[in-house]
Amino acid sequence: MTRAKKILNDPRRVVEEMVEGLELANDGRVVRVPGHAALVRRDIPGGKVALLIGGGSGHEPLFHGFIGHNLADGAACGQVFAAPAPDIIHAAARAVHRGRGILFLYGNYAGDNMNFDIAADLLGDDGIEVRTVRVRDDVAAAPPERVHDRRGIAGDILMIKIVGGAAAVHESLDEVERIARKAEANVRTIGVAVTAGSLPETGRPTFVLADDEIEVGMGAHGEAGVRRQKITTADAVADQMVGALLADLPFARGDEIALVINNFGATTMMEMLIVNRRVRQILAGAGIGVHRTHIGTWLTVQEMAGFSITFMRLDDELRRFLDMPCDSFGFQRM
Amino acid sequence: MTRAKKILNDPRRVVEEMVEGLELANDGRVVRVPGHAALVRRDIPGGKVALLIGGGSGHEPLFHGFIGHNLADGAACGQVFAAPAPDIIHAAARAVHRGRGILFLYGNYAGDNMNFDIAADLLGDDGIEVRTVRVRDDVAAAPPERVHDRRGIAGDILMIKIVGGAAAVHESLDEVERIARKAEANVRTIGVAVTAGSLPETGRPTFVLADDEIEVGMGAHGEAGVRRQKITTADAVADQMVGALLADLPFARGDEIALVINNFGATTMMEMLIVNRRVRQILAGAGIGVHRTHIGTWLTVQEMAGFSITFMRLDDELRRFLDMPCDSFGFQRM
Amino acid sequence: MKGALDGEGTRALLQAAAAAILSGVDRLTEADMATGDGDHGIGMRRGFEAAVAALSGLEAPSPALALKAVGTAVMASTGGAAGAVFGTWFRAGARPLEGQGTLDGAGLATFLETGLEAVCRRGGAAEGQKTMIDALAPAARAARAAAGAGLGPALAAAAAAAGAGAEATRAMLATTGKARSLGERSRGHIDPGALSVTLILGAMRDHLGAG
Amino acid sequence: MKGALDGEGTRALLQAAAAAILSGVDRLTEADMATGDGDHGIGMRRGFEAAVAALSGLEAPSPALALKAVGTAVMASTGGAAGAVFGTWFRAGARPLEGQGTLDGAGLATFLETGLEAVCRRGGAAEGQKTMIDALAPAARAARAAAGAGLGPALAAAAAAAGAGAEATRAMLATTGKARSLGERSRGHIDPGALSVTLILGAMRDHLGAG
Ligand SMILES: Nc1ncnc2c1ncn2[C@@H]1O[C@H](COP(=O)(O)OP(=O)(O)O)[C@@H](O)[C@H]1O
Ligand SMILES: Nc1ncnc2c1ncn2[C@@H]1O[C@H](COP(=O)(O)OP(=O)(O)O)[C@@H](O)[C@H]1O
Ligand SMILES: [Mg+2]
Ligand SMILES: [Mg+2]
Ligand SMILES: [Mg+2]
Ligand SMILES: [Mg+2]
Repeated sequence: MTRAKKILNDPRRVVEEMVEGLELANDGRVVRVPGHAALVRRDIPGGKVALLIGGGSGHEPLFHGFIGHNLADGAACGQVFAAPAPDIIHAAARAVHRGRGILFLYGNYAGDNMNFDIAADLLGDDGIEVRTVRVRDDVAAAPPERVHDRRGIAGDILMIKIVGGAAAVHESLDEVERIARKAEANVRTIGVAVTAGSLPETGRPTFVLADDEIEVGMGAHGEAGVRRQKITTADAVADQMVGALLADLPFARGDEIALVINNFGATTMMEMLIVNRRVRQILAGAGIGVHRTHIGTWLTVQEMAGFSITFMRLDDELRRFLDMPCDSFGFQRM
Repeated sequence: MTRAKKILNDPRRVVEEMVEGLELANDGRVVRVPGHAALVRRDIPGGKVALLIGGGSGHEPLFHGFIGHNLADGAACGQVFAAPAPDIIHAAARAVHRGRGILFLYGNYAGDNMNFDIAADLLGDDGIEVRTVRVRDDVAAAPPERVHDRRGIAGDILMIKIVGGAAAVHESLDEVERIARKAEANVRTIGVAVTAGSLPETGRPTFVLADDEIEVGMGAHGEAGVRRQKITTADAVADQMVGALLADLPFARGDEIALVINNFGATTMMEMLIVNRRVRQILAGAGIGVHRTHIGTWLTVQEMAGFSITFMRLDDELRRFLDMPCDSFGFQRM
Repeated sequence: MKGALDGEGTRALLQAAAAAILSGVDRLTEADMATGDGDHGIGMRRGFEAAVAALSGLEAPSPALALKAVGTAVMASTGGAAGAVFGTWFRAGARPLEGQGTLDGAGLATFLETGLEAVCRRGGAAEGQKTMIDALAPAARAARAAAGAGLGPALAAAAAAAGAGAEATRAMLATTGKARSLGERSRGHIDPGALSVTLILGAMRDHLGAG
Repeated sequence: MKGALDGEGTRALLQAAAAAILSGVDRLTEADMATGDGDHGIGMRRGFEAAVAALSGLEAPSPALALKAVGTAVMASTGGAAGAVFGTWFRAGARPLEGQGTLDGAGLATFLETGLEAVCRRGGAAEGQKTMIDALAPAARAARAAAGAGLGPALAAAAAAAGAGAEATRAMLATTGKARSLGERSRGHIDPGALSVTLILGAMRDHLGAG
């Protein structure tokens, strides 16, 4: 088996070197927690409710590129596709805490859940209050009645944006948690994979698809989706994906949404724009308005080709936080 | 030969459908020039010096994703890897003109030069003043004494940012042109390709590299670079690329630069961050400061894996325009 | 076969277990590629390399201290589900043995039972969900049943039960972790975490048999 | 062979040229893949499909109008270097023929010479730089030399000279356009634009010979 072709140094040190490179890429706005694969804002205001995010590495710029003004205060970085260990989370949490408690916001995976929960226990021992909101936006992972079995994927992008805004404005952890839960209840994503990504350390693809196959519902680590099928047109793929999203919440005529089309890695922007054309035709037909569109590369699965479509139903409160300016390495808004 | 695996509709209509999808993705801030593959800002202020950019499609989000506040006023979109025809440029130029003349800013390619020049002639007949600045940042394309033979690559990103700012602030075409020429004289880029991209219409890769080969100096359409060599470590590749950049201007101890690491398509952010780590070690050793770092996906070559490194030497004036907030589909700053 | 081990013996036993994980990395990778995200092998390598380092840094450890050192190292260095699960097993399992100078059959059974219970509490999973619990739970039961015969027989029984339990995960449908969403496609493949349990207990048994 | 063509005849001649480009797309793609960015074939297809449409929309065209229609369509629909270059050739080349009812040998020579001059002015390139100029320039000279013998002989001479000129680009080093940066590696491959000139003039010759 041939290794994936990548420009790396030591494949076993990718996360360490990536974190170094990412700290430097922040031009001083973000610093590393000494001794840990964790990054935090340099200028967290006193008395702020802290927002801590994190998860496995390999999805760059998520999560650790989303630290900054009106976004997250810090992030704990795991190894590639592996939740961060409790002591990384614990150290990051202590570094971002400003006396008003911490919201943990991350994707719903067994590994993340357990490691963040262990860290929360440790912080409880330290007398620091922690609340946890898990993003469970992947409609392909489980039916709606088993939402606790759903994975967190590109919904993270809008969640960090909104909760980052809420945590910048509200001084109560209760309020920030309430807003996070509302946003989470209104966000839905579905992905499609075209070709596989690989783990830098093994160089091996995370799954194998035939040349004429795609997988609809693919997760963010190469986990299987709802079905493997023949590749078809952009319009047909968009129809299928949007159909699954609309039916799930369900979204209804008169709703206004935020739309994200997220590149899992190697898909061209041209393909995503062509998909967007169709998505908008369907939404217009369904009487659903789009408040904001984001199309780009945020939650990656290494060099996997594929993309996901995210809808979040908005109300005035969510719209307010979505529209706030923000700044970070991986996500900006004027 | 197998076709590249992409999610498309009609491969011959990719640009048309992409432009439709891109207009929609701008959520009303950008509109299409009726009948043309050209997009312009909806809210161009009266009396503003107009900035028109453009070039072949297939590099999304460049160029046509860089239209917005403090960036370009409009863009003419060619077919994939082909300069836009004169009448597209002409129509876009007429749509952005606000009585103070137009700066054409684009990459230095025979096709772009000729088509934009023909359009400039047509605009001259219309009594509209046009100035032209061609980006020639690719140090791999020709030696410094043949700068007119150099291609424009990721230097475009910083150029549009700076000239967009200048055109928002200055009311004289002379001034905007002067600033553009200064920025252009101070920007240098070098790219490396790891795997090829393909043309959507033919489905064929634009070049062929062996599994263990990379091409240093690769251009933005698969044009050959300075040399084809065995793949090596991220540090060694960074050393080679940064060495070529530093020697070219040359950059000197005490300089301050803007740094861009641009993903040509399918390279992982993790690889670019690891490269950034090394770039910063070298710059620190050379006594060169970094004012701002941008690492992301802006000038793509379809699904080509590879990246480029851009340095722009700054002075107070360039720094001012670089730091201005901006908003567009493909590039934002708070 | 030995009936009990002192602290030094427990350290050696754990070094053998770590060695088995380190030489089983590729098998674990294969298993996780089939049902998960392919990183179980490299994750366990990180954890058990750290465990080896931690073990060799201990001075005159008790069995509980050696077991806890492994758990702490695995918890801190593995990451992912495995780090939490295997770290919890060893750390929680070591706790009731504190103050005991030797690890005997009953001690092993307690270590497995207490660790199992903590793992189930931490991750909310139970037997039958195609996780390492499906190897650990039968191992704990078998160890308790054979506890009176001493550490050697208890380990032999536990290792055999773990192997059978891991084998049985092939037929199961994953309902937790990254394999969950595979649904029917997860059938036919062994759970990588269950395989790790088997490697660990099998290596301990072999070490004791050889020692 | 005919000594001259009226407007209808010129239209048919140009339709034959367009057909040659449309059936040569793959060869042009191959050529541009070897030295450029691989899009010359699909670009010329866009341009000459538009030219066919424009030609069929003309009512009772003069030769100049038919040539200009091709140039305008190619200029508007091809894009890239080829759109500017081939559009300029046909548009500029048509201008001195305005008002003439027929296209004869001298007219062909004028069309080629004037077009060539405009292309050189527009793109700043000259013979020897491995572009379509290396086919067009010898074609123009050959057409002028054979002009007195009528359109047929002039076209035959031009097509032969274009073919030889295109062949000669193999040995050249590209110093302009996307092939430029290939340096030494551009040697050995025919310039795609020069190949297009050959296809166009060759098809015109064959059309006249057959007609
Ligand atoms: N809730 C859980 N309880 C017990 N074991 C679990 C649980 N979730 C996952 N596991 C175990 O973890 C293993 C996967 O570990 P690993 O691949 O290292 O982590 P990740 O799933 O985060 O990639 C599974 O094979 C399973 O045995
Ligand atoms: N300055 C120039 N003068 C004349 N012909 C040129 C010039 N630059 C390029 N060409 C011609 O254009 C051809 C390339 O056309 P095409 O591939 O369609 O455009 P692009 O180079 O923009 O991809 C070259 O083979 C060459 O013959
Ligand atoms: Mg994992
Ligand atoms: Mg081209
Ligand atoms: Mg795994
Ligand atoms: Mg070309």
